[in-house]
Formats: sequence, C-alpha cells, structure tokens
Amino acid sequence: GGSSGGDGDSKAGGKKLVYFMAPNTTPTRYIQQDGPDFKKAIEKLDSDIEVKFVNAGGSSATQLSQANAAISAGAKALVVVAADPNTSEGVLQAAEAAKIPVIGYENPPLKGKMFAQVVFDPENVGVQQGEYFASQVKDGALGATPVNVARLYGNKGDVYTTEMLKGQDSVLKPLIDDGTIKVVCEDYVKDWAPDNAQSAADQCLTKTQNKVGAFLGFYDGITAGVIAALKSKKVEVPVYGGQNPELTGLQYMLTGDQQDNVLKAFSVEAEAAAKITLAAINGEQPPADLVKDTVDNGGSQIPTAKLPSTLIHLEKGKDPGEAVQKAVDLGIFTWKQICTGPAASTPTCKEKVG
Amino acid sequence: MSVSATSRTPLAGRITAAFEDRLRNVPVLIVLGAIWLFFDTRSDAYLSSQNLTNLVLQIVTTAILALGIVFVLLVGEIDLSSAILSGVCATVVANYAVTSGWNLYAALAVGVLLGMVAMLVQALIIVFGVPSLIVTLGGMVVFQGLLLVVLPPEFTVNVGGTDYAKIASEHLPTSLSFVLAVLILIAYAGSRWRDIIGSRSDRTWALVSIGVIGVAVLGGVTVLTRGNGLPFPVLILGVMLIVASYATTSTRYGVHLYAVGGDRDAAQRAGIPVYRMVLYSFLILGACAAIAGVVDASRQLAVSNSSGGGPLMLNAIAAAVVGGTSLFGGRGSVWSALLGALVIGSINNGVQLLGYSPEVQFFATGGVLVVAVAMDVVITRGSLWPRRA
Amino acid sequence: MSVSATSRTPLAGRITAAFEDRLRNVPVLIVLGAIWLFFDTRSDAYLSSQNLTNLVLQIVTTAILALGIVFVLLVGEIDLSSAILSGVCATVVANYAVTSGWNLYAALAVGVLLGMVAMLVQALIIVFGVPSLIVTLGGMVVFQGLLLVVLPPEFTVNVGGTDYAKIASEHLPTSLSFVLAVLILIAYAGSRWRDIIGSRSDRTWALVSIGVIGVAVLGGVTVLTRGNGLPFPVLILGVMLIVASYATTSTRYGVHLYAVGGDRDAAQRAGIPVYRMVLYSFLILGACAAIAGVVDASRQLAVSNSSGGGPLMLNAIAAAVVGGTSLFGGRGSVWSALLGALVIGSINNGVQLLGYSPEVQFFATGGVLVVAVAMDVVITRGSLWPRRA
Amino acid sequence: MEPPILRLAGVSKHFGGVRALHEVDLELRTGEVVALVGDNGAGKSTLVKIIAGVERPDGGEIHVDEQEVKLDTPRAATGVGIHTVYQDLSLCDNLDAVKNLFLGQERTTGWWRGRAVRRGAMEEQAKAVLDSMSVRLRSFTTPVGGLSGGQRQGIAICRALVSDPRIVMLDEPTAALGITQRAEVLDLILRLKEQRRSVLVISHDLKDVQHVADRVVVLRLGTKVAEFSRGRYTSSELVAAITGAHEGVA
Amino acid sequence: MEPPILRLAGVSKHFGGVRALHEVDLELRTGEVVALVGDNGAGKSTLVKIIAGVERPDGGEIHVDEQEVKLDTPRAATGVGIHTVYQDLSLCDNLDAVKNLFLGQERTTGWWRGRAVRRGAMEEQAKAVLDSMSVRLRSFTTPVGGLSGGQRQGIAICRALVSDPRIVMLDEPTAALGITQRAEVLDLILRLKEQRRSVLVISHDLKDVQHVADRVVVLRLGTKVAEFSRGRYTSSELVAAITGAHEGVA
Ligand SMILES: Nc1ncnc2c1ncn2[C@@H]1O[C@H](COP(=O)(O)OP(=O)(O)OP(=O)(O)O)[C@@H](O)[C@H]1O
Ligand SMILES: Nc1ncnc2c1ncn2[C@@H]1O[C@H](COP(=O)(O)OP(=O)(O)OP(=O)(O)O)[C@@H](O)[C@H]1O
Ligand SMILES: [Mg+2]
Ligand SMILES: [Mg+2]
Repeated sequence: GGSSGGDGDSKAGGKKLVYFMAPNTTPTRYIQQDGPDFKKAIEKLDSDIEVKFVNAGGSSATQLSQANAAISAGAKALVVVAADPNTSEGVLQAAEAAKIPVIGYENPPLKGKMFAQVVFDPENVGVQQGEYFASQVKDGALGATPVNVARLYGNKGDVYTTEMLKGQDSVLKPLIDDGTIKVVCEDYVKDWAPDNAQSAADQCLTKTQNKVGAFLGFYDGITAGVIAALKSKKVEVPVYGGQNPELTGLQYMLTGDQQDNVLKAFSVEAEAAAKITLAAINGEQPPADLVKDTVDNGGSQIPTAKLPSTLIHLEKGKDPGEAVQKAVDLGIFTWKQICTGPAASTPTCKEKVG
Repeated sequence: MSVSATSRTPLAGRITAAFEDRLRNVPVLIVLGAIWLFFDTRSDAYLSSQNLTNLVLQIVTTAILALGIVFVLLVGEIDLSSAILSGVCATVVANYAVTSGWNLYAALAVGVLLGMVAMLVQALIIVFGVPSLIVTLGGMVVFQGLLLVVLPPEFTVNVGGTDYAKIASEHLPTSLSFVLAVLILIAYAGSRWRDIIGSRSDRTWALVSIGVIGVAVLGGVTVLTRGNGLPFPVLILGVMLIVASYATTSTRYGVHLYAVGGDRDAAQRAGIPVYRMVLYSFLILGACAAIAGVVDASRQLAVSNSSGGGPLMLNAIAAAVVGGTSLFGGRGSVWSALLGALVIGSINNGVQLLGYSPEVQFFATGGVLVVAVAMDVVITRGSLWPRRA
Repeated sequence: MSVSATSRTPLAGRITAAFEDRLRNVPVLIVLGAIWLFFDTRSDAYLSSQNLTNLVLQIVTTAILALGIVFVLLVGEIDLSSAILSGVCATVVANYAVTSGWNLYAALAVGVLLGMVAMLVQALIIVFGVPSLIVTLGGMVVFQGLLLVVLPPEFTVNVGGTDYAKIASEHLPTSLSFVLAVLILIAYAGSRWRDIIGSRSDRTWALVSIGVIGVAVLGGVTVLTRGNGLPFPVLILGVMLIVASYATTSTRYGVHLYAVGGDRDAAQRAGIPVYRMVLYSFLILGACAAIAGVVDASRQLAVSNSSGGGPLMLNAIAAAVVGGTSLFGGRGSVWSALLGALVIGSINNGVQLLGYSPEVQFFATGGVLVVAVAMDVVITRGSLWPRRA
Repeated sequence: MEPPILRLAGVSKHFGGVRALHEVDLELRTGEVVALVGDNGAGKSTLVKIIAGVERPDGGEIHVDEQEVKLDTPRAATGVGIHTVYQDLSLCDNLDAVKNLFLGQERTTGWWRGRAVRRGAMEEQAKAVLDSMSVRLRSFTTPVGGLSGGQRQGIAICRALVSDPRIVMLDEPTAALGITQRAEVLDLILRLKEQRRSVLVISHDLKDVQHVADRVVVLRLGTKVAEFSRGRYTSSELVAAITGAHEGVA
Repeated sequence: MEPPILRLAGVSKHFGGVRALHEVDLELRTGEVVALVGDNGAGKSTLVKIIAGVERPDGGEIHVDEQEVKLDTPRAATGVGIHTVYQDLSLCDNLDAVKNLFLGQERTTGWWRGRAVRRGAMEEQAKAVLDSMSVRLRSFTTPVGGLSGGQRQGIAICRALVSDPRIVMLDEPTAALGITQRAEVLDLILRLKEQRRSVLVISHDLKDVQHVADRVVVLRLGTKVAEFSRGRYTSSELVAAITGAHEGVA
C-alpha cells in the first residue's frame, strides 16, 4: 500500500475524485436520480473528474467512516447528503482537517463549515403543501367545515420532519385554532415507511369510524401507504401532501387517488451541485448566479443555492396529465415509466403512450 | 405392563404439567386475552369487527414469515435474511406479473422458486459449517443489494388495480368460508376419532379440545367475514398453518425435525439425515418468505426498496419466540407463529389506535411485550418466582 | 502420575488441536490478513497509515459494544438493546456535560451508571425467566422512546468544541504510548514468567507468544502514532480489552463465567451464583454501551435521534460471533470483539474506499463477510469438508 | 444415641402426573454410611436431588442438626456441608479437568488481584487427588466433554475430595468405572467414614452395598419399603425388597 | 472357518495430542459375542464410535463381509447392518420414550399421507419391547430428559430390539441398570447370539464378560494388548492384562 493516502492523483489514471455521499437507499432518489445526474453533469463540465458513490445505510457513523475513507482515497471534494444532519458535524470536521471542500446537498450536514450547499428548502415544501391544502379547505372542496383531517408526519426527530412541520404549521395552525380544521388523528411515521403509514391510516380509520375528511401526508411514500389503506377498506378520502416525487405518487395522481405533489427537480439540483463542486475543486468562489443566499446552519454561515420547488395538483374537470406533465418536463420520470401499474389504464396514459 | 396408572397428584401440579405439554398454547392465549381486555377498556373501537379484521390483516405477513422461522428455529438455526428476501421475491413477482404481463401464477411460481433457491444457497453454507447468524446476516446485506438490482430504475412497481393486488383484497364468500371451516373441523375430529372411541387418551379431553377448537374457528370466521367474506390472506395463512401443523405433529418428518433440534448428534447417530433436515427447514422458510412478501406487496399495492425492511424481521423472530418456540432448537410449535404475531400485532395495533405520541407508543409497545411474555412465563411455570441461585 | 507424556501425533492433528485451543485466534488473524491483502491489491490507499488509523477509529465503537456483548453471549444470553442504549447514555452525558455545564467526569459517571441500571432492569427480568431476546427487543423499543425523551426539543445536542469532543480527538503523545506499550509487554511477560522458568508449559511456546505479541503491540502503536500520537479511543479500547482479558482468563470470575455459559445447571450445582453471574454480564454490557455511546458521540460531535441506530447493533453481535464467540454460551474470548470488529470494519472500509455502486457494495460486504468466516471455519477444523450426515 | 445429622420426614415429590417420592423418611448420623437402593425409577436420584437443593419437595421437612432447613438451592445445601456427586455427573463440558475439579471452590489469591486463580497450586492438588483415585488423564487442558465416561466419573467423584463436606452423597458413583477405580471408590467411602463424615450412597451393586453400608434403605415406586442394618439381612431379603417379590410381606 | 463379518485392520485415532487408538485389529464373526475390556480411557468407546461411523479413523481399514467399507456416517454403518448403543445413550432429551425408541426407524403410513407416523402401532410395540427388558416407565409422553438414569439406558438398549441389525454393539449397557434389568440384558445378548447376530459388548463387569463372551479383547492406552477365547483364561489373567500388572508379559 501507499504510504500517504492524501495524494490520490496516482489513482484512476490521474482523474480527480469526487465522492457523492448518499444517506441510505430510502428514499430512492439519491441513488436512482441525483447521483447519476450529478455524475453526468460534472463529467460533462470536466471530463477529468471521476465520481464515486457511497451510501451510508442510514447511519452517521458509517457516513463518517465513508468520509474518512474518501479522504484517504484522495477525494478532491465531497458532496454530502447527511445521513442525519444533526450528527454530521464529524464529517465536516474531518473534511476541514484534510482541507477538502464539502458541498451540502438537499439534506445537508449542520453546524460546521461547508463550501456551499444546494437545497430545496424543506420548510418551504411544507408551506407549499400547507397552502394548497388550506386553499382546498377554504374553497369547500373538502365539504363543510370543520374538516376532519388526519395528519401523518415523517420520522420523529428528523431535521426534515421538524422543518416541514414548521412549514405546514405556519399555514395550518391558524385554521386549526379557529376550528376550520379539526385534526382527528396525527402520528409520526417511523422511518417514513409506507407500511408504517398504512397501519397508522388503518388505525385512524378505525378510530374515527371512517369519518376522515382528508389525509395530509409529508411525502409520497406516506401517501402511498395511506392510499393502500383506503383501497383495502374501499373507503374514499382525498389524500394530500405528496412530495419528492416517487413514481407511485405521480401514478396515484393520474388515477385520482392523490391530490397534489411537490416536485423537486433532481436534475436541476444535481446540475447546480456539479457547478458548485467544480468551482470548489478549482479553488474558485461558488458561482454567484446560483448561490444567492446565506444560511446559518448553527455553526457557520453557509453560501446556499435555494432551488424553487413546484407544487402540482389535480383540478376538477381537468386531465390530471396536465399536472403530471410538469414532472415529465422537469425530467423526473418519463411517461413510459409513469404509465405502468394502475396508471397504465388511465385515459391520460392511453393517450400519452398509446 | 410398562405404563403404570398415574397416582393422584396435586391439582396445581397436573395443570402446570399440562401447560408444559398439550396445553402449551393456553398461557399465550390467556395473555392475548389480557392484552385485548386492556386495550378494550381504553378504546371502544379496539374489539370492533372492523379493527379485528384490520389486526388480522396487519399480522398476516409477520405470521407467515414467523411460520418459516419456526421451522428454522426448531432445527436450532436462526435467520436474519428472510424479511429482505421477501421484498426481493415480491419485486420479482411484480416485475413478471405487472411489468412483463406474465400470468400471475407463473410469476408467483418463479417468486417462490427464487425464495427457495436463495435460502438453499445460504443453507448449504450453513451446513458447510458457517454459523447461521453470520450467513444470514451476510445474506441480508446481499439481498439488500439484490433488491436494488431487481427493482426497475424507478425503484418501485405499483401493483394497484392489477391481479396482483387482488391477492390481498379478494374474499372467500361467507357461505363458502363456513363450509370450509366445518370441513376442517370434521377432518380434525376425524383425526381424533381413535382417541374418542379408544381409551388410549382421555376421551373427555379429546371432546373438549374439539369443542374449543370448533368454537374458536367458527367464531373467528364469523368475525372475519363480517365485511364481504373471508379475506384471502387469512385463508392463505390458515391453510399454511394447518399443513404445517400436520407435518410437524403427525409425520415422520416432524419427528425428525424435533430430533435434529433437540440433539443434533443423537439424531445423526439415529441415522436421521441431519443436514438434509436443515436444508428442508430453510427451503420452507424461503417459500414462506416469498409468500409473505407477495401478500405484503399486494396489501401495500407496491414494492419498493423499503419492501421487507423496517421491523418485519425482528417482529417475525419475536413472534416465534413469544409464541413459545425456543431459540435453541427442538421446542415450540407452528401455532406459535400465529399466536406470537397476534400478541405483537395486538400491542402495536392498540398502541396506534390510542393515538399517543411516539415516545409513549415506544414505551407501551416495548413494555407490554415484555409484560406479556413475563405473564406467559409465570402461568406456564405455575409459580411467580424462579428458583433462586 | 495422572498426566502421561503425550505420544507423537500427526502434525496436522496437533495444529488443528492448537487452533481450537490456545491458537484459537490465529485463523481469524489469517482471514484478516487475507482481507487486507485483497483490498490492498485493489487500492493503494488501503494499507496506508492514515487509512489504518481511520479503520481503527471506525471500529472502536463497534468493538467496545461487542466486548460487552461477548460477556452476555458467554453466559448464554443475547442482547438487542445495547446499541440504542448507547445513544441514550451518550445523550444524557451530553445533556449534563454540555447543556448543563457539569464536570465531564461527573456526567460520564452518570452516563455509565444509567447504562448499568438500564441493563440491570433488563437482566432482572431475564433472570426472572423471560427469554433475553424478548426482553432486549422490548428494551430496544423502550430505549428508542427514551432517546426521544432525553433529547432536547430540537432533537440534537452539539458537542463540537467542548471537552466532550476531546474524548475522541485527544492523543496520547507518541513517547508515552511507547512507554505504555513496553510496560504492558513487561506485565504480560511477567505473568508468563512461571511458564518460562518452569517446565509445566512449553517454554518455547511462551517465548514465541511473547515475541509475537510484542511485535504486534509495538507495530500497532507505531502505525497508530504516525499522526500526533495514540488516539484516545484506541487507548480506551485497549485498556478495556486488557482488563477484560485478565478477568476472563485468570480470575475466579472468569472460570465461573465460562461455567455458567457451558452448562448452567452444572454451574448452579457447583454452587456458583448463576443469576448473579448473568446480572454481572449485563452490568458490564451496560457500562460498555455507555462508553461506546460516548466515544461515538464524541467522534460524530453530536447526538440525535439516530444515535445508536443503524447497523451498530447487528455489527456488534456479528463482530463477537465472527471473532469466534458462540451464540450458545461458554465458548469464545474477549479478543473476539476486537478481531471480529476488525474483520467487519476492514470489509466495510475497503468496500467504501473502492467506491462501487450501492448494489456492488452490498454484494461485496455480505459476500466477503461470509467468505471470511467460511475461511475461518475451514482453517480451524483443518479440513475443507464437514462430516456428511 | 447421637442425634442424626440429617433427617428427612415425609418428603414427597411429583413430576406432573408422576409420583416420584411419597412420604419418605430418612436419617443419617455422623460417620455413618447409608446405602439407598431400589429399582430403576424408584426415586433414588430424586431424593438425592432434593437433599442437594436441586429439586424442591412438594411436601415434607428436612432437618440438619435437628434444625429444620429449606434447601432451596445447591448453594444452601453446600452451605450446611452437603456435597453431592450426581448420577449425570453435572460437569461443565467446556471446562478442563482442573477447572471442573475446583468449580465453585477455586484456590485464589486475594481480592486485590481480582481473585486470580492459582492454577499452579490447583494443578498440583488435582494431580494428587486424581492419582489417589487412579483416574488417569492424558491432558489437563482438554475440555472434559472429550474425556471417556470413566474419566468423567472419576473427576466428578474427586470433586468431593477437594471440598471438606460433612455429608457426601454419591449417586451410582461406580457405574462407568474400571475395576481399579471401582475399588478405590469403595475405599474412599470407608476413608470418609473414618474421618467421621456421613455418606449416602446409591448403587445397584448389592455386593458393594453390603460391603460398605451400615444401613440400607430400600425405595420402591417412590415409597420407602424397607430398611436393614448391617448384618441383619440376607442378599435375597434385599433383592426381594427391591423387586417387590413378596409384595406385602416386607 | 467362516470369514469374519467385521474386520478392523490397523485402526488408529488421535484427538489433538492424545493417542486414543493405535493400530488396533479386531475380528467379529457371525453369531459371535466379543467383549471389549480395558481401563477407563483405554479407547473402547472410541473404537465403537469408529465402527458406528461417528468418528473417522486417522488410519486403518474396516472390512464388512470381506469388503473394505468407509463408515463415514452413522447412516453408512446402519446401512451395513450395524446397530450401536452408545455409552452416553445418545437419546433426544426433548422427545418422549416412544419417539426415541423408533427414532430413524418410525412405523409410517404411505407417502400419500405424508408418511404419517403410526403412533398406535408404535406404542404397542414399545410396550412389548420395554416389558421384555423389564423397563418400567410411568408415562409414555414425558420427554426422556425427565427419566431416571436406568430408564434412559433401558430405552437406549431397547432401540436395538426394534431394528433388525446383523451386528449389535453395546457400550457399557448395564452401567445404570437395576438388578432385574441387568439380568435381562445378559439374556438379551445370548438371545441375539442365538439369532446368529454378532455382538460387540463393552463392560467393566468381568463376571458378566466371562459369562457371555466367546472372545475377550483387551485394550490398554489405545493398544490391543491381549485376546482371550472362552475358557482359555482366568480372571486374574484378564485383570493383569487390563491393568498392565505384568507389563511386557501379556
Ligand atoms: N472428543 C475427544 N477429544 C479429546 N480426547 C478424547 C475425545 N474422545 C476421547 N478422547 C480421549 O481418548 C481416550 C480414549 O477414550 P474412550 O472414551 O475411548 O475410553 P474408554 O475406553 O471408552 O473409557 P471408559 O471405560 O472410561 O468409557 C481418552 O484418553 C479420552 O480422554
Ligand atoms: N424432571 C422430571 N420430569 C418428569 N419425571 C421425572 C423427572 N425426574 C424424575 N422423574 C421420574 O421420577 C421417577 C424417579 O426418578 P429417579 O431419577 O429418582 O429414579 P432413580 O431411582 O434414580 O432410578 P435409576 O436407578 O434409574 O437412576 C421416574 O419415574 C422418573 O421418570
Ligand atoms: Mg438415579
Ligand atoms: Mg467408554
């Protein structure tokens, strides 16, 4: 073995190594879309860069090990989606000690120095979901007030859950307080997992004897669990609060089972991260056209690229395909991918893929 | 004569002895009753027909997986990989049945075969001499990778609205369900016929057990068919349990299974093909994992990279152990899969129904589980205190 | 004379016998060497001093936890709760030391005490008669709730820049490290002094083992002090291992520990306080869990709701088993915690260093683990094939 | 007459539906050798286990030195000076001969060294004790799980020699032993008697029983059916009592 | 002379540093009873385990019916008609007496009922067989782990009676038995001989050995040191060979 690991230039035919550090395999987007998109984008910008992927399996300790390993392997920059932002300061310190720039991505590490970060602001996602839901309530789409609402949050204690909840509550709190909305069930969904969401929805329906006016979730995996619970009981209740999106979320919009979704265009985020990473490697400042904000992450002021997320929703009398088309336009999924399973037989799909 | 008439012994002793033997499942049932009573006083909805149906559907996956695990525990091995494997098999079935449009049964056959082959490979390594904990831990990690490979690029297959989804949503019509239940009872009574007419076993005992089981089966069917009939997953679980029960208690295979788990050396010296018995157990687990995965996916209407993850694995092992199967081999029954899954499921269901905050849910779930098994221990040994040492 | 001179036996037989006895750890070491060689051919960075230091720091938490688990496995019990408990203890220590500004040592004492009390409660239920798998599974769930309770409302405590963080980042100066290493070697040689001068044991054997251990210790210290000195976590782990090794191999406590795990009835009949020995093992595990949690938090510079989660629990159990400790009690050594953690850590580290795609990482991690243990099995039994049955 | 060191009154024990012991009385005096005989399954081992604190009787009393005692655990029995050699030997198969020999009564240094075991001293004493019983081991470090049946029984018996008990109970101590070792055990019993210790021995070998026992107690189907004193019985009387040949006469 | 049904040539076995058997030769003919005697740890059980396919010899050959065979597993040994009663009994403690008695040779119905066991038939035969050996059980459904030492040994011996072996090996079959049962076992050996089966029996009871054995083979420290034919030896010669009293003379 080599005596010094700091010098990775000897490796991979002299290519510059960049590590894309994913948190786990659920949600799927990091290995399925963000990672490959990032690789494509940065290699197009500089063919001398080699991207390696690691996956922390949901554990901060593993992620710290991976960061150390990446540093040993001679990484020039780390793109980090934190396995747990709260416990990822170790990663930042290790990188700082080795003088390697860290680019925070989507769910970035907290409380330490970073070169820059790229995010779809989770609080803003929560606000978007909340605002659309509030507008539906006010429009009377959910019937007479008070509307009985079942809320299912993310994994308790996660930064993402806390931030999104802050966003949703900023809109919904007043409606709850004035009695327009009555929260009949609320529960945190362990690990954001569909099956946990399904049993939580099961129990809520039993408890209220199916008297739920609407479900409001946090993410497509959670809404998918809720929809499965509703279908198994043959109960029809509108489901709100999609996000990300997952394939199932878009399909359920086509079948009319899910009302809305917040689109976070992976390719846009990946491209932005690629540009910022390149600047970091070349010792330049973060590109000013992207990185316009500064965010205090509890330890440092981080130059931040805040990307706009888009809410899409079904509309009475309109083809749901119009809403979903936006996701296709953003390159999140193709119609061929979406038009499978239950969506295959929808009129929209018959039209789009024949 | 070899067997002398038993002299009268104290009643308590006779009851305890029975609890350790043919009434082995009664303490768990008492505990289950206590759990139900506890939650019933806290929520009116708990013992509603709707919630009981919920409960049973929620535990089917765990119970089917636990059934397979009972076979593996009985030969003195352990498994950590079957939950993830169930996700892999469910995905493969979804790929063929939904994406490629194969006939559902053909796809199911492929899935079950895959489950069995995957377990066979692991079992061969175990038989080779590597501890099963390590092999199946390694297997678990490999299957996590495999799941990513078999999933399509979107990492999810939505099976809603397809035939696949019907596996969990179909019902056996109420009338047919009752016919089936009665047929099962007749078969059971028939198998005890000799006990009833002969004097070998206690005649009252045979009649009482037929009566109790009759009430339980018919009552269960009545509650579960309140909606549209008997849910298909329940039927699948029921058939699997009955077949497994027959195989383990009445056949040569069953005797050998318990022998291998009780004392592997002694079994081998008696000419039992020990390694083959271990392989069989893992093959059964593989099939159970595939079926559990398919039922679960069909209930969740999708497979994804979280299929087979979460607490399923530990719940299934815990169900087997809560139901009374030993981790050290040779002791337990296939019914422990059902009873243990019911205990765990009833706790989770009740805790969620009460709508406490997550912290309280955690405390209640963990606490009630331990208290439930402690109650079982006390009833079974017939004394509050263990021997001091 | 009771012990007759051993007649000459075939060399292979003598080696195999030694592998099962005093050279028990050699096969694992060979396997570890093979793993290192394998990854070294694939990445230049793998055997660099920097990466080896990384590796050791990465495994410290796992190894400390595995050390506690070895004690529990040795008495024939199992534990699933200690990883989460480590997170709870680390959080409590952080609350006192960072948030409330207590003296770090006082906070540490409270944390270790909490770990021991939590384990004591579980151990009492186990001794009462509930299987340890169930008790610690329940405990795991309860501690998940407890973690949410002890965490402040923002669900995290940041310890960066405090004394707490120094636990993982401080170093013992290089010169002092070598002095310490030499002292340890002298103590070890002293304890084997009687073997060297007497004729009871093989004199060459004693000298060789002192030589080998000397080279290993000094070599290890040389590699690990390349930076600024010996990292503190390594020192903690080392001291714990040496104390544990002395306690299990040379004291009455150690004999009783193995006796209880080997045959609980026989141990009890010999007048050994079996239940107390079980309690001791869990108390030790509780202390190890607290220490592991604190070291981990200090390395990650924070605690949160994910502390103690992830693969830590299964890795720690697997480390103990990979290192050669039996799941069924009475066989194994405390060194298996270190060796097993090294095997698992080396695989993970290597796979991560190569930067494969997630699927391939999963395959490599699981596959290499099974292959590694299979190699160990083959070397230990000295034959490629098991007895057919 | 000297009071009995051990006295059982009306001890009963059931296992589920099986009545293993029914109202058994027994006395043992200092320096006395009592043999317990009976057919297979008569309840001899169960009685020994009750005195050893391994099984708890359903009813009846146990007196040691005229004091009623509760022998709930083996430790309690050891505490009042009772040492037992069990029929199933109760060795720890994963430990070697020396560790088994001294299990629960290790020779240790002080607490300041963590009660380190004095292996050297133990090995020496082990050698002496095993020699005295003609138990020949080829290695002191093999786990006893790998030893021959007779070697294992020899070790179990020798455990009695490293402790200093007032009462020794031996459950079929010679079953697996060779001729030399068997003679040594009979010799041991007589030596124990000389040292004014009390011995309760179970054996199916009636010649041995007649040779060493001051008194013979006969169990049949859990009930005590006869008791003979040395010299006051014939072999055939003993056999008749054991097998129940003249049922109702004995 | 009739060729031997079983012939061992130069069989050796080591356990780690211990030489358990060294170049042992042995022959067994149809209808012959051979006794294997020797001190504790002489290697008798090891030899039996090698023939039973439980241990694998380091060297040497085993011939059955003049054909060399590899007895790698107990199944292989059963396959050539060898049935073994082990010194440690090798019962499954979690199974009841009937299941243990028929383990590996259950009476079953056809495959179309999944080879269901015929419990009734088995219980009846078990009763008959156990009666013939005077083994008295109080319950057929207790796991044998709860039975007395003698009852367990009785069941282990009776297993030989439900199979139809050509060669029966008995390793100290009477160690834990009562007087009646012991006589039954000696009787059993003679009955097996009458049925032209071959018997290899290990015992420390030289009187029994002289009574039943056509030939006596003596092992000492793993080596065969002597072989006597019926009537051609005295008790003291036998003892001398076992203990090695006139070392170098035998
Ligand atoms: N598995 C094993 N591991 C190590 N040593 C063994 C093993 N099995 C047997 N031995 C040793 O081999 C020798 C022969 O043992 P074996 O059991 O054959 O004796 P035996 O003649 O049957 O004695 P006994 O009359 O006491 O039953 C003994 O010294 C014993 O310690
Ligand atoms: N743990 C147990 N469970 C069930 N029955 C038991 C248990 N222990 C003993 N018995 C029964 O109690 C009776 C007495 O057994 P015990 O072992 O005392 O006989 P014993 O006189 O020692 O016979 P042996 O001479 O064969 O050793 C037997 O019928 C036996 O089956
Ligand atoms: Mg007995
Ligand atoms: Mg023997």
